Amino acid sequence: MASTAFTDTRWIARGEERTPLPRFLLWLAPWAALLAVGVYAAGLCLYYGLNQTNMDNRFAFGLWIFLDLGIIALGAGAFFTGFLVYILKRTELKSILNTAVVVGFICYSGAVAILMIDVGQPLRAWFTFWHPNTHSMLTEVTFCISCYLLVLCLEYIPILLRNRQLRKLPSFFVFEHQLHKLVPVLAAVGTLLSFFHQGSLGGLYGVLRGRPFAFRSGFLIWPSTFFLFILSAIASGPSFLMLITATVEKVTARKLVPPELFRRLGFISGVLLGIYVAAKCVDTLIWLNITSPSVGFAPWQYYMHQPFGTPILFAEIVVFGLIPAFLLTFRKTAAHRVLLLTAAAMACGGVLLNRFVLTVQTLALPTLPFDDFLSYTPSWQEVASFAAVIAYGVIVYSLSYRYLPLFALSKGTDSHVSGN
Amino acid sequence: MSARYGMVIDIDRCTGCGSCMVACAAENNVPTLPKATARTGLTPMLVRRVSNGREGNARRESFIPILCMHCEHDTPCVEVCPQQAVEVDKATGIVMQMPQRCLGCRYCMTACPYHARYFNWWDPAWPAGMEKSLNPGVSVRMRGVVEKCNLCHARLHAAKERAAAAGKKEIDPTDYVPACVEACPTGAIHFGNLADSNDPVWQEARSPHVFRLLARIGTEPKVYYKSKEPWVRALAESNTGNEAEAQHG
Amino acid sequence: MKVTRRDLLVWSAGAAAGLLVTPVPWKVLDDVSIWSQNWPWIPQPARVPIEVKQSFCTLCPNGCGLRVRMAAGWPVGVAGVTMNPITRGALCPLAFGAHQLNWHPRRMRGVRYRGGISSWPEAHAALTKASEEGRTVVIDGYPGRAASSVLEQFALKRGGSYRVLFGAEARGLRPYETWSDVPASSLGYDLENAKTIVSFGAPLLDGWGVPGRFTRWWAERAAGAEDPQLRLIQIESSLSRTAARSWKWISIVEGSESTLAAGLARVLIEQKLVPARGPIPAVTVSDAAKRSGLTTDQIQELARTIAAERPALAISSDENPSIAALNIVLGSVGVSGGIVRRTKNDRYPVPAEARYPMSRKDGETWGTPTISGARAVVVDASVPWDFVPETDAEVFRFAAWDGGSSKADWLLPAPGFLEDLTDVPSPPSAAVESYAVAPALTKPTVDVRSAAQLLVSIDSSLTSIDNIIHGRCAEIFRQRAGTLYGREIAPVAQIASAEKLEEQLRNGAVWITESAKPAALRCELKEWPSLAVASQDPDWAAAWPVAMLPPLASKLYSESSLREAPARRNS
Amino acid sequence: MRRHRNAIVFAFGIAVALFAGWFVFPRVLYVQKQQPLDFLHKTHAEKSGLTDCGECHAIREDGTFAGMPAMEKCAGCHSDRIGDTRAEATLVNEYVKPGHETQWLVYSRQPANVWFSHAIHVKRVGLSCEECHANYGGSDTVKLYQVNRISGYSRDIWGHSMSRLRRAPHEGMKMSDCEDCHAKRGVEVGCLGCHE
Repeated sequence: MASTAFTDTRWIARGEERTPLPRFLLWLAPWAALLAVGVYAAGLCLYYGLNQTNMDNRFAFGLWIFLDLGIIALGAGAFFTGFLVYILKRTELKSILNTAVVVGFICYSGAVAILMIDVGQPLRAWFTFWHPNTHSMLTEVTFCISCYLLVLCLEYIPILLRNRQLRKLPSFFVFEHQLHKLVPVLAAVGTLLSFFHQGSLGGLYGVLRGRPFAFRSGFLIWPSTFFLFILSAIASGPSFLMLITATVEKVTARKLVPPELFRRLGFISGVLLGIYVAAKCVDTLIWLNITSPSVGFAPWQYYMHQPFGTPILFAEIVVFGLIPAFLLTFRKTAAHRVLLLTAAAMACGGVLLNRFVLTVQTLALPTLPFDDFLSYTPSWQEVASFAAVIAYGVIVYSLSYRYLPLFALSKGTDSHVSGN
Repeated sequence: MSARYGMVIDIDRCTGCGSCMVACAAENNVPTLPKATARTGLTPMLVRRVSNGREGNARRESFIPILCMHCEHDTPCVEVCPQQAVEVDKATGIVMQMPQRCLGCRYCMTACPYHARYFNWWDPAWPAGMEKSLNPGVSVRMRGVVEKCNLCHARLHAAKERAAAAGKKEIDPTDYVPACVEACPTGAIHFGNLADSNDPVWQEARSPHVFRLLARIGTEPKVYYKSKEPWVRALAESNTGNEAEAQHG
Repeated sequence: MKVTRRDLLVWSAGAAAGLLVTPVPWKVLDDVSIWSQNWPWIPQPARVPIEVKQSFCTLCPNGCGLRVRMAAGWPVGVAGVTMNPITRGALCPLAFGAHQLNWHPRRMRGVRYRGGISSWPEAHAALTKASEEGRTVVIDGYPGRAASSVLEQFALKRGGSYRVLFGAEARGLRPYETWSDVPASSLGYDLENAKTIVSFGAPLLDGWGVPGRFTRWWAERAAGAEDPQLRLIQIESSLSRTAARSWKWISIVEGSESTLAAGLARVLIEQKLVPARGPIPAVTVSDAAKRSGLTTDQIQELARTIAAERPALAISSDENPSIAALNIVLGSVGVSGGIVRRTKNDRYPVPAEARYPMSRKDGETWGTPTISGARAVVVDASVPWDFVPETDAEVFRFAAWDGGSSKADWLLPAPGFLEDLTDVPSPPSAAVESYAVAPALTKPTVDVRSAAQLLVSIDSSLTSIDNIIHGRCAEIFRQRAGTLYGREIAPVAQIASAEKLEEQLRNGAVWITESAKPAALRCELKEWPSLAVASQDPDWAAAWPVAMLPPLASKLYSESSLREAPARRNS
Repeated sequence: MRRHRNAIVFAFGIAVALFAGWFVFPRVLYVQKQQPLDFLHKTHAEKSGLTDCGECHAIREDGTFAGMPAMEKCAGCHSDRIGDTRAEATLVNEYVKPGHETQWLVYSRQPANVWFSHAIHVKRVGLSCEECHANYGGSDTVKLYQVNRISGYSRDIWGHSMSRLRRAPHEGMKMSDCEDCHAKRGVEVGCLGCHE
């Protein structure tokens, strides 16, 4: 009896080897502690209000919005992989699909949780659904993210139900089986929703007429950032999946996916990143030469405040854009695992940098001629809540990896994924 | 029927005394507690100090009262609010902020180039007993919502009600004057109906030396400024702030 | 039949599904949102009708007319009175939040004796005993009121003395008192008729004199104009708010005002820019230049500018004989647009028992006066909190707000804003005589007595404030001069009875005399006065005798960089 | 039985939820409160001829609505006991003689953030009181006052019907009710037209 108390082998998929439970718990402990601190910090923010943060009237958006934009961009791998597998029938990517869903679920649920702390009146957040302002990008974001999170839940449930113990329940088994038939539909719905909210998140800033640094002209009601965000998200998504998988392989010291899958992901990421960089260059040129001067803002003034000088633009486009795009696309560099992963990390970094610039620099720059350039440092509550999302992600992923057949396909033990 | 309320503020007359700020806060039940900073306070009316950037005797300074500009066209905050807590009132042109609808996402604050929107970072509070001094016409906002100048809407309510009681359809224009306008000791703030060509403010908005802040963004603010001093106009129209060393206000 | 875990799960699923078609989730969602809009811990204003009443602000000696919005007997809003010819509807920024002062956390809530809790009967007994045992000195910060009269009567009856502490505007008039024998309290600045005003650091646009008077005048005549009808020249070391908005700002070395004034006088006389009057200062232009940091050319240019448009009136920020002497050189004393005598009486035009000003003893400074040989010192609430006399006597300090540590033995809670009846004599800087009565509009939030009330209760032979006001109203009626600005404007001569006049005055009307006769002031100055001056209080709110700023004012000043809230008065 | 066991248990769950949601929940959500006095509108209309609502619920000169009449108004007739009911004794002994105001529980009390002008609706537009308040002025019973535990609102704001589907035309004073009437009459007011 005592020996079974400290083991969980009957929950672990047959034929899988996992580290002993105590060691696993030891691995979880620091993350759980971090999560607890974060939950406490979030509780402070909910109980006492947002005075617990260092945001202010000028810096009304802070670390959290950056985090939301960042992890939602990185979580784009989930819908994009589904899109590639089910719509474009790139079946070679199937083995990464489950990981993609879990990562997507983590990113989106984390983002929604942070959003709920970030708003001043979470109890009234549902008003957006009841009294929506259809012109607002944020309405679009809220609707799409909520719906897509629901889709991700539905996609996650079948994976969850494939747990060894849960499978024993016949009704769950049937449920899972039925749900599985839905997965391609879900993937299609998810793709549609994701295209919209990734775009709307970009539009969020692109429509800000009053912030010439962020404001972009565009196509119909959508500013150019709408399309750039979609592009950059789907470009970095596969890279992020690659990074996650590589990290898991490193930590578990196992080969989980065939190496050619990495090159495949890298190639997709690289090509899309290349397209993104090209589009971003065109957009930047139009913005600097037409959009911004037309409202009386000379381009150079955006870059006169340190540390937001032109190097940051250079870094965004060249260092974290063009270079990883080349490294990921070319067969020679992509064949080199370290180079490939470095490039993937740079691609993800580039997207994060882009989101950072759009959220933070936009607010830091003056708009009125007698404004100051402002800086802001997040409070510990903000940082802790931020860290809690990461801890939450690690915990959910670790649990999923341990108890669910995330990479089962590579071993050929699963027959449900393609829905037959 | 449809009015377009707006202001012309004579910057040359502003001595930066802050009467408008205090009167505005008192009228609108801005809490006295807790103490905030220049970046977290509630100042629907905020007088900012600007200079021509020179030193010594050549230095000139002016004061620019900043409040909600009540943008008429493409109003940045109205477009972005996800749940219709902001709207441009059809009958008055006032950009209305509804704290009870607001969920506190602060998107409108990032959208407003004038920084005229303020977030209630704290629960509103007063020292014991001071709640008796609250203006009965204005409800107190809760923590976690955005607020801004609603052009002393309680005064418009009272004027409407007085008009209705007297059997009149339209309010008496002299009956509706926002607190800041009333408080200004130099009479620098002129308030009126910009849609009425008989209104002195209509005339004034078309007089020389009048300008609007960030006019080129195209939001058609209904708050106009006036200054005979060329450096003030140059500063306001520069958009860059490089010609003048700006002072944060 | 055994209930299994599975049954429970299925049942719960059914219940959850069923609950969705009941009001429970939706109504709770709605109600919780409504709750968040009406949090019970957030105070909301009372649902009561608003009444508008008139009174006067008595927080400083400028006595601005107030239109007070009242709800349920409490003031809920303050605005100016447009009918008031002195303020013309303007107020200082502090007035707009003054109605919240009565609940200020630092409101004096009870009688305190040497740090311990005491009571009114004990204070009454102690003052009675002390005033019987020896001399009683009474210090007043707002002379000319009916209450001042009570304070003086008491002091004189007990063989003590009555002393007055003046504000900066009145102190600036003291040199003329010395040279003309007309009391400073009868003098005023005829700003309205001046064409050039040379301010030596006086915060003319920032809380100097009656707030509405000069700022309105300046806004109409000067603001923003290239060649204004009123030229405001600000001579000040830093770019104050007045300097920022002045026609010309002359930046000088701090403390060189009196030397510069003498230098300017020298240029005016030597270059014959003005007819020769008064003595020639010993200071040369180069002395003045060296001291002030200006060039001799600049000083000469400045002198020419000042002399170009006259009357030109020099105003000091405090008592400064050299600047007063400059006015004599400029011919700006006893003329329209200069320093004028607002009343021909050296006493209050209506029966005023108080003889003031009290003379300052030689060597005594305003910051730390010494009072020796007294048994008790009564300090009225109108005296600024930081005015602390150096004395062995038992000090009875009245105040509505606690300004921090105090050396007074007794701290006695005085009525706060609009909490007691008082009258409003002419403001210290006014060019014309005025009189008004400020009715109490609200009941005190704590158990308070004013100094005059306590003294009347000790000595019942003193005339009460109410009776003095009654007498003063009757006297104004008897003289049949001046105009009453109430609901309508009426010359006193047209008012039917003294009762009618008094009734109007007690409901917020203000009485104003005809403009002053300037010729009634003649100053004789043999030699240029000393250049030494009393140290100046750089605090812009120094004229504010109240220990506390209104909560909204101090809060808003700290939330904007508009102006620093004075640290020691920060609540 | 065994075959349908799941379905039965599921249906049982639904039934319990429905019962709890529709019958128990309203009783838990609302607290009943007693009015301080048993005031009967009908009696007053009949005996004293007070038929115009505005006699007691007046609109003041500045247009504000006085709401409940002050005790002074009651004392006009009830300076001494008129009848011998308990309520009459309470009125005279506890309110009229000591000069205390009655703390009526107002069925149609809107929260602090609502600005409603009786002057505009009654004087300018000419709506009758019954339009919103039903014929409460003719009632001969004291209506039960119920307060929502969560929101603190009177139940009459939501209306008596929990579903809000089959409620009387005058029932309900939620924002949507105001909006419906405004829409019906083509009245367009912004948010701050009715909020403060």
